[in-house]
Amino acid sequence: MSSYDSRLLNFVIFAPLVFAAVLFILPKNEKGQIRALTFIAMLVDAALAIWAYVRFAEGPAEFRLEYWASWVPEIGLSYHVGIDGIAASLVLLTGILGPLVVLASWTFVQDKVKEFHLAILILQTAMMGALCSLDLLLFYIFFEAMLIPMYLLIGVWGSEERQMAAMKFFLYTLVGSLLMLVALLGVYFIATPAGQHSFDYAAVYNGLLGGSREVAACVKAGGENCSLSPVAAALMRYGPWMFGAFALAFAIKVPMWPVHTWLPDAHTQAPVAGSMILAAVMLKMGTFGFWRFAVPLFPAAAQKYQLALATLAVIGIVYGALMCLAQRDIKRLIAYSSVSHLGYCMLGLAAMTPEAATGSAYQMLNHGVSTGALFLLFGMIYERRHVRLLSDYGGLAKVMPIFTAFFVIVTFSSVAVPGTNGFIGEFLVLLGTFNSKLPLWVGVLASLGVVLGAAYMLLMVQKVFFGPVTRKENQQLHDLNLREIATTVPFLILIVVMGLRPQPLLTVIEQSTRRYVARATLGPESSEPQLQVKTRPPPTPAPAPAGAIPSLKLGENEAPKPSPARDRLLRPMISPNSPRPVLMAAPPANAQGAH
Amino acid sequence: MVVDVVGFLPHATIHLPGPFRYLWLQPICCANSPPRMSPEQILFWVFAVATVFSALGVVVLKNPIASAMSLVATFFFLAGIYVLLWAHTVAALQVLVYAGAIMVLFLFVIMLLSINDVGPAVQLSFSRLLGAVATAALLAALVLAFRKLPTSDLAWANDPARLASFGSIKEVGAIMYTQWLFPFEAVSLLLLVAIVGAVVVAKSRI
Amino acid sequence: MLAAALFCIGMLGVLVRRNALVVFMCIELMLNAANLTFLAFARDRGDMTGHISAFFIIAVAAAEAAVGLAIVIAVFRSRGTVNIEEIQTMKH
Amino acid sequence: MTIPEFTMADFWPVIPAGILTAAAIVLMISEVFLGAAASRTYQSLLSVLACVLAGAVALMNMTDTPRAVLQGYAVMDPFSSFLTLVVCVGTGLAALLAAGFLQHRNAERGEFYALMLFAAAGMTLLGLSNEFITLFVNLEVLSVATYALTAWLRRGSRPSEGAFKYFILGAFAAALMLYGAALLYGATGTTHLTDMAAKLRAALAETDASGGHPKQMLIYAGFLLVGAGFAFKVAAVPFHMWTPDVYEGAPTPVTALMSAGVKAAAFVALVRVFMALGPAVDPQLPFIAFSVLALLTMVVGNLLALPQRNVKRMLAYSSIAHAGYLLLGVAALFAVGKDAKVGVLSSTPLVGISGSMQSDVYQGILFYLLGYTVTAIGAFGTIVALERREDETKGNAWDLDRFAGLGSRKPGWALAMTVFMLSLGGVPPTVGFIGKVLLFRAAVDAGLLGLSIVGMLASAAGVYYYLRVVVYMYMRPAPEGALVPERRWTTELALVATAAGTVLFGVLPGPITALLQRTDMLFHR
Repeated sequence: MSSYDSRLLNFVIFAPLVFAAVLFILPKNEKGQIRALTFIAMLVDAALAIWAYVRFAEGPAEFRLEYWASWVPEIGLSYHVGIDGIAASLVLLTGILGPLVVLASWTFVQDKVKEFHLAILILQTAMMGALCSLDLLLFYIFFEAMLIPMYLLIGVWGSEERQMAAMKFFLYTLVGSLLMLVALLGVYFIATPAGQHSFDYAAVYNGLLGGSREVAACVKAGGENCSLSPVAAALMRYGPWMFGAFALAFAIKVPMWPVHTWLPDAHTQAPVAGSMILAAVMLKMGTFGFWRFAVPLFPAAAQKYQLALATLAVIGIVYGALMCLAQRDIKRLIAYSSVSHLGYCMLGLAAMTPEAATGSAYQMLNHGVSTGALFLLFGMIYERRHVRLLSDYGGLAKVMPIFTAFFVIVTFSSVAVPGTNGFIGEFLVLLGTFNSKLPLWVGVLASLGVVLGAAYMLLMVQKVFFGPVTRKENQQLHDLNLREIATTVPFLILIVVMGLRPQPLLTVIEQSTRRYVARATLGPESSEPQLQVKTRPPPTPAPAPAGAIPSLKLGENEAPKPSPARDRLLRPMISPNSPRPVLMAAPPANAQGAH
Repeated sequence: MVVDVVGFLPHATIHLPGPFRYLWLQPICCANSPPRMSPEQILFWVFAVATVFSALGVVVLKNPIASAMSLVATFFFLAGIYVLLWAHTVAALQVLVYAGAIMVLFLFVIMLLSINDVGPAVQLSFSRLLGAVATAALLAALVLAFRKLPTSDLAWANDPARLASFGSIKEVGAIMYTQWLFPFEAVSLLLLVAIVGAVVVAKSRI
Repeated sequence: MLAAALFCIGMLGVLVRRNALVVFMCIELMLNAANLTFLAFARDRGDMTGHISAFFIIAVAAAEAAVGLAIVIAVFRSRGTVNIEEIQTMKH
Repeated sequence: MTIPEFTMADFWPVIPAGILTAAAIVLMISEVFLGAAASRTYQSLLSVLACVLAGAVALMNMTDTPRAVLQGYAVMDPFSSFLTLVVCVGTGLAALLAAGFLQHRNAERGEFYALMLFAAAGMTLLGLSNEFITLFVNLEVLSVATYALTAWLRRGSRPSEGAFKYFILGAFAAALMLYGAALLYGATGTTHLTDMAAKLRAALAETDASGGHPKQMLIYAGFLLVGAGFAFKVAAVPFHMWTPDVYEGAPTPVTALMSAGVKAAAFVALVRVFMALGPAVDPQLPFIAFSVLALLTMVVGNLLALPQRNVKRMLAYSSIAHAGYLLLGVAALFAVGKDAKVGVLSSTPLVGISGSMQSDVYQGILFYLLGYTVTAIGAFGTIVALERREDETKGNAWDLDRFAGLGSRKPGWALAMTVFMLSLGGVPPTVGFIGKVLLFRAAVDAGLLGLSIVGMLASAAGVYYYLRVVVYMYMRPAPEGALVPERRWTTELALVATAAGTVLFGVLPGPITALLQRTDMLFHR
């Protein structure tokens, strides 16, 4: 791996922040310049994200493009980033979405332009950081840091009820994540030996793995009195609670039924850009959190609650769909459709079979693309009319043909018509669910959700676009302009390409899927995904990208000591026969699964 | 426990300052005769009862001036008890500083402000009742705690040299200026701060 | 035990009296109770520490009295009363 | 008579206090030569300089070996040296804030800064006192100075009211503590903390003829009273009633100093006293006491802050809540590895208590104190920047409406205030977050799971009222006729410094944690 590669993710994460710093200096009134600069920043970030994705696809190890730097060695917090298949895909999605978000709000936001774009750029950094973090606390920091700009996006640039919605969003997420913080600290103490406590993902995972096995074996034996190692005993006792805390935090973010109630408000009140980011990327943090943290760290507990998770997911699917049928507000409808769609993602995760997990991951991307596009498109007419009710529209097909065409294509993707990306994701999830050990009714109900989904989306399309033009105001609407078309087309391309040629993406995802399933089930392969902690100090303390890498600067009065924390980490973690700090965790994944 | 320490000990003595320094009272209690009150015991009880009553007077008297006078009385009686406790230096200080300086300050302020208190002296509310109850509970606990204490035999007092120097100005001074240097300096800082603070706060305008 | 009684009388006074000056006097009572305790135990053990402590406490009481009375004067100047009930104007 | 011998090593720990006192005296003397109209900005700067010097000495002291100095009346350990550093930071910033505040009211005098520095000196000395009487005297030094500072603006009715309440309750608390100390002295015959610990154990074990433990009750009563005195000083629920009134009544820079410095010093003294004496008694008792206090303080502090519209009062309640988090840390010090069920007030270590637990707690407490100091002074600084003298009598000087539309009127201030609010709420990337992680990490390590969860939930409630300020600043239009606040460079400098510190220590806590990691923190014998 070249030294460029090892720093690539830093650029991906912090490029928006650097641009934000530049933006900070720009005068307030140069709105054009501000928009252009933000757009360029997002383009650069998108390019970097694509580059990272391409570089990722070449490597064999599980976590690639890793970068490690000591941050607060006293508490075992390090700056450690790296991506696996799913993270790479989500980074790609986030990167591509960035410039589109800026374009989408080009004219929508006229007030406090500078602050708006600052918030978006900071948000981008936080999201990229959360996706790339390989350190639990680092992830938590980025996870929380996402809240502030999003809170401001909703609260300052949203619609009428924005303050309430913003507060609700913030508090819901915060409560969950604070509980997660307690659990995270618990994990940290359980998993890593005293004196060498570390928040590093790999260290924590490796520390817990043995305990998880013992617990699973103990549960299988049905024995109350199995002799357990201290780690296993702690896991036996607190594992379910900790899993619960992690699961709650992520379930709120997903959002799963019944903690979804913040989402419709947040989506309804948020500006277009806010809705797009929220739907496309931020909700994925929840599923991603399950994928990366909640399930692999506590497989025993996850298995215990597998059915409960799946049930909640299915309830979410059906409930979301039913709520959609009852909505009169279009944005609310799209928001509830998110609840439904993310139910599939959660179902896929809970099923713990390779197909379902792959489908779940794919569905995360799909949902990002299709719901993002839906919010974008709706934002366009909202900008023209500033009303959100279904009854305010009707017969738009006659007035805005291009818009209608786009909208319908996106709707197809959303209802999973074969040939679009949505189909592949949902199909895989359902297939995997039927193959899993979950009871049959779960799959059946989930299939029902597909039918309902088609029903509400098509009903909405019918009401909004077809039939006579019912409102006078709607007759004068002009169709999309060039900027709007340019914003939408990438989405359409993604929908079609992901629908017709999913294999490249699936290949990347599947590398992670297999490991996820092995970890979740502690199956025969579960010994394989032993992670190696990257502890090699950064090759040279080369100048970091401006303000980017929080490396530990030793104070002047610091005694010259050979960084004990680093040594501490090094000793136990690197196995003597590993010449390289990052071991490949598995041979290159060969495509397996449904395709 | 004050009562036991002073009153019921077989060879308790009063250790008086100045010319009476070596006036030793005879042991007053014998093992085979019923206990009698020794003079210092009587004195103690007189002072103790007077202290408690005058202290109660501070709390219940309505007129602030009466309260203040009652407080002065308390301080005097306390000084008497201090003497009985062989702490004549502190007793002298008590009279000088408390009764002489602090109380004059109090009276001065009361006169200066010519406070005439109207209305009831004590106005009970829920929180105050709670406070009173807490106080009573604390009193009960403290009484219980003191009751449990063993009576001291004052064995150290058999050493006349120690007894002679105990509580004397010389001894107090010697200890204070050698061992207690740091707190002493801290007190000097405190007094400086208090002077500055009092002047600053009491000025009519900045 | 006398000290305890004295202390509690003082505490009671602080908690129930309305006149600021009297409350202040009650605090002085509490300090004296501490003094008495120190001295009693000092005699008990033949240990001069209690005497020194009492000495310091008297000094502290004097300092406190100076500033405290200054504050009472300030309160009286701005309000015309030293009644605690009437000084409670800030809402909770 | 033995004349004590001191070496320079004895004096290092008190040098910061000496510097502060000397500067205070210089300020008072120089004031004599000034006319009424003379510019007095130099006084603020001189105070800051003194704080910087004292802080630098404290920083040097941190590397020294922990030891008892000055015949055992004081100790020199990184714990107290770090407190000195925190106090110096806090006092320096508060002095900067004071300049603008006092000029605006035409009340700037050298005595104000002198008293501030005296208070700071008292705080540093309190941190290193290792003997009850010394501790008491130093506590009074800082208290008396603070009483006087609180009453500084005697023209208004609020300051004198605040000062009066503060004085009465402060003196009451001191008397409680003192009486407790007297009882403990009665049980052990010494007032030195280090000696007392050993003798306490012996005294507790003493039996009388009937087999009871005669001194047990005396000792527990002493502990109770000392604890209650400290609880008043740190404003723990249910001893918190004075806090909001006093905080509201005091001049805002003084409030800042109180919420940061006084509280920090009291906490350090609390930890020192109870860490020295606690082990002598059953650790279960202090653990339960502090757990209950922490629980009540966290929950009640946050709940009472929720309905406040007065930002200054809200910050007062929030300071109570933060005291609760710190008490959680103190409770963690006494956590015992009992195999209890996971409950709110129990301690169940996850894997077994690690040896480094106590030093983790010390680090957590100290870092939290530093973080809170910087943040709280910044938050009060914003209030200083916004408030106007004319409103004080009307009682709405600190209403939330004052913050409405600040985001567009004064974007810089609004940004700074946002940073402070987020830091108080414990949201990354601010120093409040790191502090919270460190503190709760220690608590979780000690097995205080239930309390940690309650604390986290309480702090989530806290975020609600912190965010409300942000809501007003960014999402409400400025009221009609809102006056543009005056700008004063000293105030703004303090705001910039605190905001930068809040973010910087939040992103790069490394130097401070490294500093804290360095030593075994507390002087033990």
